Amino acid sequence: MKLYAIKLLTIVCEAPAQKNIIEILEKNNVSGYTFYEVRGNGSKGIRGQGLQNEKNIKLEAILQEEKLYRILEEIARTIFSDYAIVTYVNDIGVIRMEKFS
Amino acid sequence: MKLYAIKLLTIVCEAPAQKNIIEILEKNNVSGYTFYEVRGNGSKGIRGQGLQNEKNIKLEAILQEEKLYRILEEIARTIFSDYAIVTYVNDIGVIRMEKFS
Amino acid sequence: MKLYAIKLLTIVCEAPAQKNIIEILEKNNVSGYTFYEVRGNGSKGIRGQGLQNEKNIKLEAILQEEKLYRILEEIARTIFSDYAIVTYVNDIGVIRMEKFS
Amino acid sequence: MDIVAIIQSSILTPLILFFILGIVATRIKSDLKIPDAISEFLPIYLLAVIGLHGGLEMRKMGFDNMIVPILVAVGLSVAMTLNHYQILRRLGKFNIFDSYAIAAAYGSVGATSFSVGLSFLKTQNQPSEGFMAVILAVLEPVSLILCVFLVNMSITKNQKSKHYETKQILTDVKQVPSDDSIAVEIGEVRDEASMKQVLQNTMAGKAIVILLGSIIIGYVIGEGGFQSIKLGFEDMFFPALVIFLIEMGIITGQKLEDVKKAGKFLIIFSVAVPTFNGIVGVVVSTYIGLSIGGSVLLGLLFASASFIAAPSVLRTAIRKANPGLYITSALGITFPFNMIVLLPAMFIFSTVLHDAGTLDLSRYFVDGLK
Amino acid sequence: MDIVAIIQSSILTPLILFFILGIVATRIKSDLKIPDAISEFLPIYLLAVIGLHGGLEMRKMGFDNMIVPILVAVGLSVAMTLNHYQILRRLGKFNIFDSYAIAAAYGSVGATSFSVGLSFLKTQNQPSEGFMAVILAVLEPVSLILCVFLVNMSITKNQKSKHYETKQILTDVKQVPSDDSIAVEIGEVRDEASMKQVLQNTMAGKAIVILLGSIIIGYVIGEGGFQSIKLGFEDMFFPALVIFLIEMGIITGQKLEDVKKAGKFLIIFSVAVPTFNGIVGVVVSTYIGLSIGGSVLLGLLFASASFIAAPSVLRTAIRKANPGLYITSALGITFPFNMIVLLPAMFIFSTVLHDAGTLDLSRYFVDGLK
Amino acid sequence: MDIVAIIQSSILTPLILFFILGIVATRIKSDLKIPDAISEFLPIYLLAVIGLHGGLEMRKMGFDNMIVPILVAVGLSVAMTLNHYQILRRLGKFNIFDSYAIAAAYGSVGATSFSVGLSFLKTQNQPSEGFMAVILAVLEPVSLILCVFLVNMSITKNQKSKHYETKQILTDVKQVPSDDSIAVEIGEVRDEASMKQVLQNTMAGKAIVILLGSIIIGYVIGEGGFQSIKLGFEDMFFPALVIFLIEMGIITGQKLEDVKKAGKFLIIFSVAVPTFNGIVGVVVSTYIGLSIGGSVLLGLLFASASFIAAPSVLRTAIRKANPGLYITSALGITFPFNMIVLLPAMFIFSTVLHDAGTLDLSRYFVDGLK
Ligand SMILES: Nc1ncnc2c1ncn2[C@@H]1O[C@H](COP(=O)(O)O)[C@@H](O)[C@H]1O
Ligand SMILES: Nc1ncnc2c1ncn2[C@@H]1O[C@H](COP(=O)(O)O)[C@@H](O)[C@H]1O
Ligand SMILES: Nc1ncnc2c1ncn2[C@@H]1O[C@H](COP(=O)(O)O)[C@@H](O)[C@H]1O
Ligand code: NA
Ligand code: NA
Ligand code: NA
Repeated sequence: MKLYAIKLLTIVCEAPAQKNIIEILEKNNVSGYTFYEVRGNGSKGIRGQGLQNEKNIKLEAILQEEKLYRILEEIARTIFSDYAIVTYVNDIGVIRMEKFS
Repeated sequence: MKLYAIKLLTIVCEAPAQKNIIEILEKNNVSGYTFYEVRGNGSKGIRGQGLQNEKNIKLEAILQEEKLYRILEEIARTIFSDYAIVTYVNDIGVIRMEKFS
Repeated sequence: MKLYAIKLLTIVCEAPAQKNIIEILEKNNVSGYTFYEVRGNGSKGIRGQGLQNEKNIKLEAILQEEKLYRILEEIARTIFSDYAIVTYVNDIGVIRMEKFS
Repeated sequence: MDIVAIIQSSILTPLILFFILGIVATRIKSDLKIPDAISEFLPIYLLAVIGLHGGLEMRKMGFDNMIVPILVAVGLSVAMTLNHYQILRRLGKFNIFDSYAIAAAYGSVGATSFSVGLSFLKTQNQPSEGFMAVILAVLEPVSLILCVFLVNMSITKNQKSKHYETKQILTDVKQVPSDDSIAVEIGEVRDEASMKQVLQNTMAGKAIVILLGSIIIGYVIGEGGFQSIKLGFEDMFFPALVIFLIEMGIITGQKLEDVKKAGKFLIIFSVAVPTFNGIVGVVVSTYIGLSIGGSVLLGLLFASASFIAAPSVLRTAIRKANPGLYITSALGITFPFNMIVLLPAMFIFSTVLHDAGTLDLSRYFVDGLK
Repeated sequence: MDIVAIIQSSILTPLILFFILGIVATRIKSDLKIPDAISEFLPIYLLAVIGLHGGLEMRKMGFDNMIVPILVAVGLSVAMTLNHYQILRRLGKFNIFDSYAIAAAYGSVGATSFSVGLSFLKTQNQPSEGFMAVILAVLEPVSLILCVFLVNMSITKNQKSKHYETKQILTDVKQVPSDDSIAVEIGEVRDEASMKQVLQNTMAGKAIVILLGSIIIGYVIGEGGFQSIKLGFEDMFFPALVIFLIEMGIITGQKLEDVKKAGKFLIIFSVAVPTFNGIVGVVVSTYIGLSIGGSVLLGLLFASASFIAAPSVLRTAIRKANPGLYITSALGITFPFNMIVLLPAMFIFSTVLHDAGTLDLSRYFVDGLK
Repeated sequence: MDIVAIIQSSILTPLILFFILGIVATRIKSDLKIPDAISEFLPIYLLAVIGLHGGLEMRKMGFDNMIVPILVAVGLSVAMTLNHYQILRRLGKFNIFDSYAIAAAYGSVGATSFSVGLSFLKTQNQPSEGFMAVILAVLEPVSLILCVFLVNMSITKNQKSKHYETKQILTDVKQVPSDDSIAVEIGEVRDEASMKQVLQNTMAGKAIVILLGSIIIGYVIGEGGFQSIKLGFEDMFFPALVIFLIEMGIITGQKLEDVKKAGKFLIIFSVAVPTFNGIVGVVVSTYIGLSIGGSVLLGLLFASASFIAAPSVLRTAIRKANPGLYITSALGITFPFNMIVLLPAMFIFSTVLHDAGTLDLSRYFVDGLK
């Protein structure tokens, strides 16, 4: 059982930005993603208490390094200035590399 | 405060497979695990919108490298072919190594 | 697009300890954190089935290494003995380093 | 009896219309959604109401005359399930896993359909036998257990007798994911969840537990004890069902996209088999002496396919079957068809069978000529 | 008519008091909270009830006389929205994004306010026109779409004509986050979500879908079909509204902290503009022949600002606007002001306008002198 | 009065039977579950109903005669709490943390028990004093605050006077987790959450806020204002309680496994102490002039142990105590015992005390001889 090195991109952002981010992922042919509702605190204050719109979403996508930078760049350029958002990248190992190409 | 190197195994799978995976973890004497409901998209399509059965579960277990490969192998052999599932491994650091033996 | 190395601290603990941990994070001027409800199993048994108090919370904070050890030490000293809790640390890369200072 | 009025009163109801609203909402990409907590709670609530009323009725009526209907229902259910399998396997050319899974879903019964049936009968002022709730509880597991048993038998037989034939069974599986780098060796296919496991999961499934429990509680407390909770557990039934049908409509709307993928054969199956089963059910029920309403309900049970309880057992019990097939057809085709077409049709049919005189055909035609 | 009684009966109601309890709970840092699933479900439920009753009324009354009120309402709504923008941009010195977003939120209407208005009228035994539900549905999107259109126009114009001027628009934006290391080039600002997208999101928004859907269903089923769900979709309306207002109180309590940040101008705006719009609404409604109750409701619609439906569209449609401004002022100031002060005031005003004789002013003053 | 009928009408109720169904479901490993959002909402709803009715009653009756009962209740509650502590520490040999925590849980009161008590009295057609809701609100925090205060006192005293003795207190703790590699230095044990913190958490706890708030609102709106929400806030009380008891049954079922771990002493404590407290409560209540129903309710409050509100404060306020002990005994043993055995027993006892003539003992024995 061999593990192949690949990247995990994580994005925590306000719920209304989710659609845009998924669009960017799909435009770049990411093979899949996982997401769930979270709460948080950051430069834009406490988020996730009451109204639907003030919820946070956490999105995770396993992807090849090539796609990573393209996607990061696009997210930074089109989303960072207008929404509460944090992104980070992790080195992970997977079994089925071909699932994420 | 020293951090000890250990592995974090993450599994995202369809809800009905959760039971099988926990069985495998427990059979291999994993000391604990954490899980929560997520939504997602992958080779088996969008998951987590409506029916209970179509939800995704994300499971995380901190464990020693020895156990990791045994568990991965068993999950791959018994679960991969029948369920929507993704697994990946992370290098992490913990304080209390003895908690995860 | 350059990624800067930084740490991700993750804490899984019983819900009543959440307040104490956020206090510790804020005392150490962490720039933000993300949290969500999870279920789990560990040395203190299965958690998250029924009563509010028996839920688990997962907290994640991106922070500089300097702060990390101070915070870990304080959590270990004041929380470990009384609550169900697991903490671990991850190496991650971020774009906007200045967000987490 | 006025057929136009029946059809109108069965389709132009809050239930059906809100169901359609849910479908429309999904199709126009609305974000309308009933929160999960509510839509997970509602089936529990609906089953509790059904059970309590079943129990109350049985206390009044006794259960002397429920033995025959139950035995007949179980017998018919087994026969129909085996029939489904043959149709799917022989005519539909589905693999054994899909064949058994779809057969089981259509052999099992739907509590949501039953609820809509009760509501329909109430609008028509038609009573029904209280023990129908018991039949609902009994019929749910029968075909599930039968099919899981047969799948396991078939695998074991193949594994034992000829090793290469089992291989064929597997390659036979249409939907084996092709993206797995690890070959699944036939010898290692876990024996499709042990029968004990399946029995446990099925019998302790929440639907059966709450339904049987409520029947017993209804029986024990009687009308007197029921008074204090009547408002919540009787008068709120239809409003709650409306909410549930909005959500079912939304999910149906999502499934409609997959209907094409189900293939022409399954689409025909999803309409023809319920119709056949429903007619058989009404005829047999009438024959064994059930009331007009009871016959409609039993017909509806046979016609219905389970899209909540059964799939949640099947996904693990026959894990090599493609859930897309049985859920899509049961919820996306059969359920709306049953509610909108078959239910009023069976009611007319049942009325005719019980007493042809009540059906005012002349008036219908005279009206039609105007 | 007894003014003291009106004020009392409008403030000392379960609705207002539980709303205040929610505010108090937050202020004393209580952990009181209505679970998300419940508070997401309640607006859907409330809109379904409003819609059904609107539909039922329209079936009784016909919709002959609803055309004029709707056209007038739309016209007034557009005029008011443009007026809001001028006030905010000229007097308030807000940037164009915030100006249009706040203008849209106050131009749009609040279903929660409408619900409280219905409840108030019921307490006062005042009927209102059934088509008010239609006006609610029609008014919701009008000013949203208008403002988003104008924002896009303004950006495009600036981008085309003079390149450096658009730059000024951007630096004009007060709330551009300063912590971004990546410069946002003006040329790359995405054109604020395409109009098509916005139209789709607005018209298929859950509020409008459930409201219009329920109006149609109410119209189709009529009183007969409504009977079976009346308990849930009529009698439970006020209890459900109470629960929803607890949650709204809790959120309002959280927003109160941000009110200071909104600035003095916006605070005054949040009280003065609704008052003005409300008065205009009542006068015009009376003029075009609406009843006392109908005039109050339409006045309330004009006075209300949307804090659920509109913000969820605005956040992406005018993404450079600071949501803190329009949500805080709409929910934290305008909503409580409307409920507690403006609603009873408009009712008194509407009564006076319709028939001055009913207002027993003498009794009021005599009582006051005692 | 017919004892058999009382016992029957107290046990064979929907409430108790659905509670038992919940237990059974868990024991047979069913996946039956009330979604979290619903089971978090229900206690808020139940407390709102209790509060509103308390307020309505107080408006009718005035609160002249509530001072004595409240003072007596508080006094008794303090005495009982101290008594619990002595029993647990001396006889039970529990460490001080566990002793105080269990003492507090049993000194506090259970809103769920109170709800079941109200329902029981309604079945028996027995009224009770409206201010019992106030006593419920007052008694909840008393013993919590007392015990937390005493724990803190005890730690401070020990820390100051003799340094090595405090060490003993710590080693004295039975449940200190042994898997910690980092030694917990006694000097660093945080002073068990500052008293101010605890007072804040307790008094602003959602249970007290909603209960006191609803009492005030009920008092202010009166029967007139209550009419519009009566259906939701009165008639739906028992149905809602039934749903809540299903979930409580499910959790109780989970806790039953831990009962053995609680130890024989705690099991006996969980039955004997409520019985004693309940009897004392009924006697004293009768003595100070409460009605039959009021005496039963106050007895039940003393007998009950809090398993929702108190534990959520205790977990942080006395964090070295093992929550497994107080939750398991309060919910797993005392609650079912109180509902099934003690409540009807106290009712019979209260009836006898108030007027021995009403208890038709002869009939009971004559019936028994048949
Ligand atoms: N330092 C951090 N660590 C973890 N999550 C963060 C951090 N900063 C922000 N977040 C998350 O990202 C969301 C948006 O952050 P911000 O844009 O800083 O308001 C917050 O609501 C948090 O959920
Ligand atoms: N590339 C990916 N990155 C993150 N999560 C994924 C990815 N692919 C699949 N998943 C998750 O794993 C689940 C099952 O994947 P699949 O088996 O590909 O349908 C999906 O529903 C997602 O939640
Ligand atoms: N080995 C593990 N891997 C992942 N999560 C764990 C592990 N052990 C414990 N946890 C989580 O941490 C919580 C507290 O753990 P414990 O203090 O061991 O009871 C558990 O309820 C789990 O959610
Ligand atoms: Na069937
Ligand atoms: Na408005
Ligand atoms: Na007590």
